[in-house]
Amino acid sequence: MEIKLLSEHYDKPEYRSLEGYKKHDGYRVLAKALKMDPKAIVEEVKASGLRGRGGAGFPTGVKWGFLPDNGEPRYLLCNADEGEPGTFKDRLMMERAPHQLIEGMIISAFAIGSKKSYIYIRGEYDDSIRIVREALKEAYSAGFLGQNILGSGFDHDMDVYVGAGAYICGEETGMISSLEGKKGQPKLKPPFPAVKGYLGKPTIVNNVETLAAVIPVVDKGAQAYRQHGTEKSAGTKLFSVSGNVVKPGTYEVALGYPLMDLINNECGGLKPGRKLKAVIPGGSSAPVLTAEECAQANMDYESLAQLGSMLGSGAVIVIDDSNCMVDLLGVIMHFYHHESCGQCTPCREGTGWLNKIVHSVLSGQGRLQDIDLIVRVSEHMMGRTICALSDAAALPAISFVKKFRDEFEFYVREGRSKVKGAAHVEM
Amino acid sequence: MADFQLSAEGVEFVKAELKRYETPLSAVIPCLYRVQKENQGWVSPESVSYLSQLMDIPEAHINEVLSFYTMFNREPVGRHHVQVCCNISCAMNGARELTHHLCKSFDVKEGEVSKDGKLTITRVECLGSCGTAPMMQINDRYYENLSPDSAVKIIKELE
Amino acid sequence: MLKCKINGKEMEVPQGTSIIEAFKLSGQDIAHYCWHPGLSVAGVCRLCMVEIEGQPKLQIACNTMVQDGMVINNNSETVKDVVRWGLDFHLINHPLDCPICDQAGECGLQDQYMQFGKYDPEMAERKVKKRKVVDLGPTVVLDSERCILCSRCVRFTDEVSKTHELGIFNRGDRSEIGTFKDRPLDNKYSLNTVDICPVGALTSKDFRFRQRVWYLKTAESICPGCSTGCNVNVYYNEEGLWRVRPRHNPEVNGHWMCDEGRDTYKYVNRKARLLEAKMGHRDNWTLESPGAAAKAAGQKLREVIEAHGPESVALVLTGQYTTEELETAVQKFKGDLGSSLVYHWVNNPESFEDFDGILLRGDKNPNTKGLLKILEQEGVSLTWKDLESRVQQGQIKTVVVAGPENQSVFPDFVEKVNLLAGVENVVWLTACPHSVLDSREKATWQIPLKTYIEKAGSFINHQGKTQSFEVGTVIVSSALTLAEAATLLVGQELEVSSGDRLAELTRKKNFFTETRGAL
Amino acid sequence: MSIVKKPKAISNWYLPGILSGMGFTFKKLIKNLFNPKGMPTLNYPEEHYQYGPRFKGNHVLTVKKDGSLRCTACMLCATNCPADCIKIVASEHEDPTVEKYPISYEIDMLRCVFCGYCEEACPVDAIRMGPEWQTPALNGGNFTYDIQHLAYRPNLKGGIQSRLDDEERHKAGI
Repeated sequence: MEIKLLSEHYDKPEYRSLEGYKKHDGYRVLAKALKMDPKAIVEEVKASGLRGRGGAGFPTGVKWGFLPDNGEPRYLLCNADEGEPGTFKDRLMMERAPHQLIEGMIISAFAIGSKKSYIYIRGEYDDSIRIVREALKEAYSAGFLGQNILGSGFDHDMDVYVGAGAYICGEETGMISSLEGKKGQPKLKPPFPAVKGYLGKPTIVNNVETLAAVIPVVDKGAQAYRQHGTEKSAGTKLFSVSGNVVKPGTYEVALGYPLMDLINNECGGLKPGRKLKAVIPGGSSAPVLTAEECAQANMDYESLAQLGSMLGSGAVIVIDDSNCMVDLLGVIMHFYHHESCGQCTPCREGTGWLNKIVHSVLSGQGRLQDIDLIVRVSEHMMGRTICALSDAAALPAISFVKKFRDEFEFYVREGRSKVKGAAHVEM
Repeated sequence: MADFQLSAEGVEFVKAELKRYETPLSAVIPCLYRVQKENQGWVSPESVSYLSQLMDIPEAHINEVLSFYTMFNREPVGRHHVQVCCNISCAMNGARELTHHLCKSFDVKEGEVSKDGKLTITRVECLGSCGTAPMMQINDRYYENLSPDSAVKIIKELE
Repeated sequence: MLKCKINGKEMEVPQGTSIIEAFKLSGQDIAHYCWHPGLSVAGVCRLCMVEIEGQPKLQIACNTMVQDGMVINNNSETVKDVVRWGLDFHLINHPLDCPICDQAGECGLQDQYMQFGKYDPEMAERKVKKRKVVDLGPTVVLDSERCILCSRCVRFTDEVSKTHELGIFNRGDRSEIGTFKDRPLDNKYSLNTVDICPVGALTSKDFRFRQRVWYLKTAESICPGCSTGCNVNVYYNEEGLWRVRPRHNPEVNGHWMCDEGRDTYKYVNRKARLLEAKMGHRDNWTLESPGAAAKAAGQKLREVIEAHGPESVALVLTGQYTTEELETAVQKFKGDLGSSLVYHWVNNPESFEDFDGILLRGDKNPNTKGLLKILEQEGVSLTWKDLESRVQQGQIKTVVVAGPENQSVFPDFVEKVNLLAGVENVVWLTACPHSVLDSREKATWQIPLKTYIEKAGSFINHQGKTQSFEVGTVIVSSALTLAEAATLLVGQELEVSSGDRLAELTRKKNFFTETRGAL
Repeated sequence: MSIVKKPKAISNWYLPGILSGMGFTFKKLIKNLFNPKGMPTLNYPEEHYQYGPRFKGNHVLTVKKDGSLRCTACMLCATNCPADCIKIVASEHEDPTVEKYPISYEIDMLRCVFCGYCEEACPVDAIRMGPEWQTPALNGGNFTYDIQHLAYRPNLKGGIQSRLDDEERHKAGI
């Protein structure tokens, strides 16, 4: 069952404008928050157990707590560079409720004491950019941004920065590099961005959904927020469901919601006559789950981790039995090869290598040892690089090969897919 | 090709962007967008030299940024740049077949400009519209829930 | 000081030392490409992985600082496996054309693969094709396929030369370094990028394909190009010198040297040298061995002194000789000939104080400070004007000139020779011939001297730092040092040296056999 | 090093040895007179012995399909040569895929010891030792073989093709 903490009014077109947003209690929480002690907000967020909704699931309050107390200017960056294949929730949020994001950001900025924030939106989202920019203008003219917001003495400026098409800019340090006008290559950690980020200043990077979720946390308090979800995965989350379901789309459910319920109830199940084959539960970088595993899966961080996968950005890709897994791995590997920034050698060369191996299998040139080689190369790419893109490429590769080995072996032996009618289309 | 120059407003825009962010380097991406807009959809090497002089940023740096991001075209494109998402959700819903169909229907090779200069069809990675697959982006606009016929129809209706 | 344990070896390192530096200090091997002590940390080759006790993940040594009590190792099987695969990732798109590659023999990939490699390549796919033989500028050629994208060269142009010509374009395994089309790699330090390139991606146009590095021996020396006095390694074989590369000295030149200094080997080779002494004048030269010519010139000197007194003989010195040579020359001249007319030839006084902020200085003599010191010590304070007026008045009958080795940095060379046109006898001691000398109308002795690589001694650089060097190799064996020439000129005999030491020095071990794999 | 045997009394008596030797010689003489085909010797120079294909005789520089020299001037042969008889001068090739080639390749045949190390060292099958072994020349003849002789001497009939072809290697993406 959907629980709409964030997406309650998303279906109302007027929610997009400042007036419509205010009509539905918009900016009420901001006024409340500005009267609070910033530290209390941070504590509240910590207590709420809100975790980053962008992919890594790091506790937001803890991240905020890493900021050093050295009087340096701080920056808040909103990560709206939604590039994970299968994810489209941030676009929806920005297009339907830009003011919700802005409000969440002002509260967060107030909590961490930042005077300047950027919303980094991926360049392809032309509509979102336009709508958010429009909303920013409205917010400025209404006094929610700028000097002395709502008479609280808190100053804050917000700007939109438009990306230009690089998946890696969704990684927080990659985004910071990109915002600094460089190639979006992730930076070495340590130092972490909370200590030295944008231009060497302390910087907090949060996902759109995380920042929006700060509103209900501050509004109703941590305990109320914790009522939803599980012990360790509190609150609700927007899941983008795509693939072979009858009603793909974005659904907000409490964390811990069973995966099969999400597919069968909210999304209307699979197309008639089709059987579930696999689900990628957290965007293309999450390891795939087989149909049996899906039955046990709950959509929260722990349950999926137990099954060897991850919640990621909450992008559920449902795969039915008409798809060839070798072909899909080819698509995924092509993506990571295309998006590797080229900085670290294992990732730069490894993604290319994996892509070549999978495509040589797909073109009928594969050898049986290539199947093991995929696993071995992937294993040696994991945890060896600056950012997690290398892992993101390796994890699906390993899981696809291990869980659907028969399909790979069939492809190598016969030079064609085991699934009838699922011909590989040359990329 | 003649030397590239931005329009007067374009130069103003660049100057404003240079002051807008904490570091002038941040202006590189917005300025490249501007150049692309004023240069028929692509960024030529001449315009990089021009921009480098205008912004006082080394050419190599601008070229690094230019070549890193996929939304900047380093080759001329048609008036309508059709980008079909071929990532996983779209691929499962027939985006690759759609691309082939489009290329065949308009007699243009992938990534190349059609003879009349109207079209360039390319495959791209996830555009964040997986729930409405297959989809394509023509210049800035998204077209979703396509079928081969509707896609052809949409492109045919374009100027 | 911080205590740490590296591969079981206890050691102390200063605060702020990275693990890789600690490894270097302890003298243990660690694979790496992108880290260079003179540049910022990039952390992209992912080879310098180490295991730190108490940390679950392997860390890269270049970006991790040593903390007190750290226990570090890189010889466990896990680390070795990671390094093996890391090297394999480097090699999968690297062309296996070592026979053609000019870096072979001093290549980081070859050396480290031999030491740490997997020896079991599994890559069966096509390699990525990139541009080959790309002209990056007047000095450097790029082969993109060989590049392992360690970004050292890019960091060099960004951080050291600050010229920003290089960049890494594209992304993923399509990345390649390059210059933008109308901004070639053209700066005064461009060849340092070739030195720091761990593979054969960047090669020097000047050295490319001319020698195989394993044929070359190396000798330590001091660059005679300017008063900075960069520490260098000179690479030579029996044919002569082939290249000059910087040697690390934190006090003088750090890791770098300029392109101008690298060219100084050219006038040392036989082709550019004066091989035999020339006596006579225009269109009438007799060739003679240097020693005999010096003796003959000495005879003439003494005749002139007998006839016109010691003040008819003058000595002109340049700051291109070692302090020891200059001292002997001045002492012999003053003491044995009795003339106090010693002059300092300053080549380009107006730009003497120039400095480009990195290494290059306007004073193009390696030992101006040394010469000044000797002149002061011997109480000589004559100006060039004094020489000019004496020459014009005809008081000076004979001039002995210790001419410049590196004539190209003496823009007033011809002017100075012409100034002495009226002098009856000129004894010109020089390493290289010059057409102006050959066209002198009056009696001239051109006596070949040895160059900096062929003699031992010391230079005093602009900081006042005395830097000694030994004989590297001998190219024109019959040529004299300035000290020997001065001894012969005043009519004394040379001490005969056994020559053993020389032979020993020239038989020095090959550089590569000692420092293979050291990046 | 030679073994010295102490002379015994019987070995001082040499006549039986001579006789048995003469006997052997005459036996062979008679046999060869009546059966000349059984003779193991050849009438050199009218007759030539055919050596096996693996005989290491005179050097050959192989060529590529287009007839240009296969050698990349890596100098491994020269490095490996114990007699120090190979002299190579390398130069930049105008074709970037070839990149490096020898503008001069000389073998001093009078110094060569035919050890075959050059062939073994060659990474690209550019130098082979062929079956030719006669290298006579008149007084003052040239025994320093250059590229023209090593690769294109008339009896090679246009050159021997190398097994390794760069172009194919490039096409295969190795």
